[in-house]
Amino acid sequence: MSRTRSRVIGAGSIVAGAGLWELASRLLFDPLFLPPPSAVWGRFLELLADGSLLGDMAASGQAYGLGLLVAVVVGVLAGVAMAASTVVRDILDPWVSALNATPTIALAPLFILLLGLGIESKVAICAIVMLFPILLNTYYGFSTTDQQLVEVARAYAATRWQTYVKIKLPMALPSLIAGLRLAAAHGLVGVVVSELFGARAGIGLLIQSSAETFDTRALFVGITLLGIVGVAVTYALIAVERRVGRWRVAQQEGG
Amino acid sequence: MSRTRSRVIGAGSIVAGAGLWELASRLLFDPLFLPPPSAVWGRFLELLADGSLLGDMAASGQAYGLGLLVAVVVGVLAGVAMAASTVVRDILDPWVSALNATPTIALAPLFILLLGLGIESKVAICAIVMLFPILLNTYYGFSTTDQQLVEVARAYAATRWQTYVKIKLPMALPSLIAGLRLAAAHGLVGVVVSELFGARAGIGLLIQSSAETFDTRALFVGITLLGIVGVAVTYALIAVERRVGRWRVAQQEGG
Amino acid sequence: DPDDNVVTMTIAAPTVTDFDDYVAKAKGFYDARGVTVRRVQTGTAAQSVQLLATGEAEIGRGLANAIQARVRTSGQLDFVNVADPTVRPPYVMTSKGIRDFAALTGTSLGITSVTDQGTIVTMQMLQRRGVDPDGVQLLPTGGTASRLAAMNAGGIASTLLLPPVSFTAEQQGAVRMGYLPELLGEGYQFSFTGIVVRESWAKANRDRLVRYLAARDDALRWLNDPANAAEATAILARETKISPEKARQTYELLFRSTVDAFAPRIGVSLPAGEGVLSGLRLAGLLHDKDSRIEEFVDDSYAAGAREVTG
Amino acid sequence: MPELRIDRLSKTFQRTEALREVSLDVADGQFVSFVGASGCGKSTLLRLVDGLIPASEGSVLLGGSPVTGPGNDRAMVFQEDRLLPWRTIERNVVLGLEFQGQSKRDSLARARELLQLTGIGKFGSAYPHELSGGMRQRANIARALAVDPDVLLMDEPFAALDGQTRELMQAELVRIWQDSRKTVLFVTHQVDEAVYLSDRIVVLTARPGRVKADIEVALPRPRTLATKRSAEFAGYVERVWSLIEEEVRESMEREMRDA
Amino acid sequence: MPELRIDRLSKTFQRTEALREVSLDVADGQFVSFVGASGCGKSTLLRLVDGLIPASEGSVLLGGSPVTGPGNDRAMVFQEDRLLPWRTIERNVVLGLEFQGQSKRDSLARARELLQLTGIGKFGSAYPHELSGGMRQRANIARALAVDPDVLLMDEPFAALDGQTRELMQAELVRIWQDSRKTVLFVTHQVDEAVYLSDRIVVLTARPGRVKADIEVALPRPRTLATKRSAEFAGYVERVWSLIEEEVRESMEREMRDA
Ligand SMILES: Nc1ncnc2c1ncn2[C@@H]1O[C@H](COP(=O)(O)OP(=O)(O)OP(=O)(O)O)[C@@H](O)[C@H]1O
Ligand SMILES: Nc1ncnc2c1ncn2[C@@H]1O[C@H](COP(=O)(O)OP(=O)(O)OP(=O)(O)O)[C@@H](O)[C@H]1O
Ligand SMILES: [Mg+2]
Ligand SMILES: [Mg+2]
Repeated sequence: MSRTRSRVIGAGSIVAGAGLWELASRLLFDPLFLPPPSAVWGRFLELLADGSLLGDMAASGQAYGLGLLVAVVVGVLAGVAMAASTVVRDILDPWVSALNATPTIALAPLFILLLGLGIESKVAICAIVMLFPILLNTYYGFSTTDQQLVEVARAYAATRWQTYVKIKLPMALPSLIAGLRLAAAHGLVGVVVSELFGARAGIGLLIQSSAETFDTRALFVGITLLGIVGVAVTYALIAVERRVGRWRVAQQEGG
Repeated sequence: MSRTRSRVIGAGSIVAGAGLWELASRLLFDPLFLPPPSAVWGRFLELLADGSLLGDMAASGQAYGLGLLVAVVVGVLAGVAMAASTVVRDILDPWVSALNATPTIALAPLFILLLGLGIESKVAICAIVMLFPILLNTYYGFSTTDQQLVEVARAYAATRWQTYVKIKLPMALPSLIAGLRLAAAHGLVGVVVSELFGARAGIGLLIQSSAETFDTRALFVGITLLGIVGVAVTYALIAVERRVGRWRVAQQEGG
Repeated sequence: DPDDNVVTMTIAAPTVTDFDDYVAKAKGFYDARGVTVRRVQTGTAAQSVQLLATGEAEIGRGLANAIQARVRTSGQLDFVNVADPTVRPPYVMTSKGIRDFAALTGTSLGITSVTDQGTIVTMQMLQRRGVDPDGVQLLPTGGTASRLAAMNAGGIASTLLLPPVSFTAEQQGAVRMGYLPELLGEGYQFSFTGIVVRESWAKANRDRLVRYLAARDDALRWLNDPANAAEATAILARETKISPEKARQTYELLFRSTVDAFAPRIGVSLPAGEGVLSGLRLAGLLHDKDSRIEEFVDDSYAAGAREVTG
Repeated sequence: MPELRIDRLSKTFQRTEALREVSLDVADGQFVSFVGASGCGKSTLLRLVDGLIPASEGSVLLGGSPVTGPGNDRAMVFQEDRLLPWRTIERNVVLGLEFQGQSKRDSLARARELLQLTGIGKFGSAYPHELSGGMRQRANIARALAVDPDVLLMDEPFAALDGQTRELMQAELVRIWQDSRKTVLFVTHQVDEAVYLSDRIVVLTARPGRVKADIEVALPRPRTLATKRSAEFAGYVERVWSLIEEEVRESMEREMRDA
Repeated sequence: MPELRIDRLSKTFQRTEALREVSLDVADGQFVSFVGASGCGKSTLLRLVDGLIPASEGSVLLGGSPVTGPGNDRAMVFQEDRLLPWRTIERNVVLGLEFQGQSKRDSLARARELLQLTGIGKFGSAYPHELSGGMRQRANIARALAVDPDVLLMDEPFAALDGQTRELMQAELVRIWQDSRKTVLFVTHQVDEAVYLSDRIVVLTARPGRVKADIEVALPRPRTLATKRSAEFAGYVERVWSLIEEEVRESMEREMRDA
């Protein structure tokens, strides 16, 4: 009952918030700076109709996806290597720790300088901001694997590869997905910021060029889209996290 | 012994990495795009000498500090309110959850339009990217306080204020500091990105204008400084976290 | 080798700034001089010189950015200015609701970006008109078309616009506060579309560059000939996709009023370079006091071109 | 010190009637134990007296004036020690005084005194997790004594301790009580504990709790460990046990009938 | 099936000498238990036989050929069940076959067979955490049987179970062993368990482990719960116990002397 009540209040809050915003921007504020939701919706339909929005979404999505791919491949390989070998770990650790604490997004201008305004620089920026959460969580995941289960694999004459794929990977998976969740959020920032600087298409470009022309309705279209994508990605990965980590929780409760 | 070995390898890795980088950029790469560490150091001294670096650091530091202040004040108040009242929680929750998953850095162009290129827009951007980690961790911290200890306070006739300050705050503190750590990292991204777009001074501007004028040595000075600040802030807050959370760990171990 | 005839040059969004290039293309001057021109569009001058640095283009523009890059890289990026087709930036100062410069204080003025050379010129203009640049909020609102949109939306009170967009602005109710060359004062020059190349490339490809500049010299001479007014107007209208009426207005402004945007012949203008240098210093973008404009310009190629064209 | 009067006290939670018309007069300095089946309302009674929850009917009067909320004339000793883990023992003991706004110096002096009294004088600057369960419970008592209450409310304070520590703590509690001469309301499940400690034992009925029996424990003081082995002692234990058993049996029968 | 020969096997870890010159011939299908003080090297011996760790001296020969690493002619049943928590019971049982690259269909069929044999046929698609400790240990045994090893190595497999489940599992193990006729090396701390299950009990000395005694258990099979109450059974238990006790006493004396 109380849960239903919370949901009702939550839904009411969103509706009321949107209503208040609509009113405020019609009556109090300059709609130039705070356009009402209805105007944002109208602009959304326009941008959808002229096809530019889909183009922007495709461009951003492509850079994001490729960046994620690079980050996953490099991050997982490096993370596994760090977990597997203390020498590799000792060598990489100072760099990884330092770079993880650095706002690597600041490398964006350098990448644009090196790689130009095309998709390459966007992919590079997305990849670098997503890399460290994935790398570190892979490393944590694989270095805290249950040695007893690894010994089971050895006892049953598993090859190294089988041990990794059938024993270590499933154990590390929840940590990997947690890393992915962090990375997904970082990556959104990465793709937007890289496009803000200069791009031929993309949600970041939409936001930036809308800002330049004071088309704040389009700017809010971009930001709202980002929010929706952010929420969707976050909750999807939380769901995966729960699913994949279910046996962990069950294990803690059950035995 | 093994720990000493790790440290030696780690230190060696940094020295070797820097050495390799120096060699590579002297022999293999165009030092224009990848300047050697020695050149970066030289440029650092120059920028230090002409005073511009200190100015940039001051500008960024000021925006960062003020943004942090705003985020802490708003975030802690809202977090406490959400923990204290289910109605407030139900009302704020959908907004906070959604905005937390949104890359709010994308609001940077809007803030620059609204507030100009001065410190106001930087502070606003820093504040908004730091707000949600602080708010959510405050909320978590205060909503998981041990009710038994809160009852102790009531039994000893504590005022509401005393209960908050002497009982709930100490219990919530480790969570708050964890939030602060996240926020600190977000804030660095915020201040740099906001300056990349346009500013009168700041490390972000240094990076951006260096990139535009191909002064990659200065660009690396900026990025390295950010890295150092990032590492320092992260480790400082980890240390505080350990110190503040010590009794928790002790409690788990001891009883 | 047919590649010996190819040059890649950067162009901006279609505005009047590339007028002589349009003419060279339309009238076949490039072909006549044996050069094939490829074009890459870039948003800002900063991006234009960036393409030169990475070798994606050979001929770029933007002396302000070139100077900064050359100074900051201690000459490693050996940018050099080889010609100044447009010596007096044909900007129109426009505003919505503001009529005199004193009233600009406290309002916002749109610029392309903080480090853009348009910004440098804007600051010089404000200073010469007795307005403290720090008292005006400079907002980065993008290129010419973006700036007009921003002004129409109400986000900025004034901005510099290039024709023909400036005429559109006036149609939409904006006030013309003056032409930049006039506002800056008699005799003031500023290398606005300064042609920039890598010195090393230029030395290695002297002949090709000279022929390229010769074609542009042909174009400038043709453009400055009042007899070609009608045809030039038509070319402009076609290339920038504007109405014949606006093209006519633009031509009037550039060649019949006092603006004198285009140089009569191809060549390096030292005063235009000085304008850039002093602007950079005013904007705090160039710290060393010793640099002289001669370090950044080389008239020998344009001189060669003038010899060819006679 | 004032007399404590519990007057037709009833408490009903949403659906549960926990206590029904409990009346009781407790003389100043008396040690009263409450025993009864689990869930019969013993903790509820103590919480009502402490003012942590409001009564549904009836009232609690201390020195003639009604209790409306927690106050420093009463102090609760909880079953779990509930010490603040981030504070030293000393600073835990001063908690009540701190809430009253007393001066730091005086409070600390008083805390040290009480730590002496409760036998953990050396551990003032230790943290709770560094102490054994018995020591923590001493600190818990010291904290309650620190506010110098008229009535000490103790809700199964030794339940979490092992047998030996428990015996020790019982003896200590008697000593402390005799030193400080507080009125004590004590809840326990151990009947021998109740007999050993109390002047008087109140047996409550199964839920809703009412007073089933009110037994004067006429064992002479000081009581020693030998007292526990006396026939008289065994008699009291026997008697209280049979009352509780009777009650449990009856209530089970009642439930069978209702179901 | 081949005979198992343990030949002057010694194992020294960095500083610890765990086993010294243990020699033993185990006939095909024999059930041998190892008992001895904690830390005497029982687990080490099993791990050496399984090939999980290399010997320092001596060798293990199975059917004449030396053991150099883990192989599917031997299978270990660990004390903790060590099932993969993210796999169903069925998919846990096929693990060894999967590592061998056997076809999925055949493996599953075999797994179901073994789950029947071990008495948890209904729980193939359950997850480990949904099963009781005894059921998990059955799955653990099924997993070992699945690879059809010649030798089953069991390291205190029932230590984590409660008394009753343990008795049940002992009876089950005997049944399964009689069905499958594997050679079994069994480590336990419970002497009665060893006597009840084994053909032969090897008592090890305190560290470094050597063979102290090698006792044939001549109790007739099938053994029932009644066997456990026979005087003969008690005699074996007594005898093994006194050997262990003697060893513990001696080793303590030795240590006292050394210290
Ligand atoms: N806050 C509450 N809300 C609802 N019901 C409550 C509350 N507190 C106690 N109760 C109910 O009141 C009854 C009496 O509870 P109380 O804790 O006083 O019993 P008790 O005698 O202390 O039991 P025990 O010996 O187990 O500690 C129980 O049925 C309990 O569930
Ligand atoms: N990997 C290892 N590294 C170092 N020492 C080890 C290792 N494994 C076992 N030991 C040591 O070897 C000795 C024998 O160990 P083992 O585990 O075989 O004893 P156990 O008889 O199985 O004891 P328990 O009955 O307690 O299981 C012990 O002293 C142990 O500490
Ligand atoms: Mg109770
Ligand atoms: Mg063992």
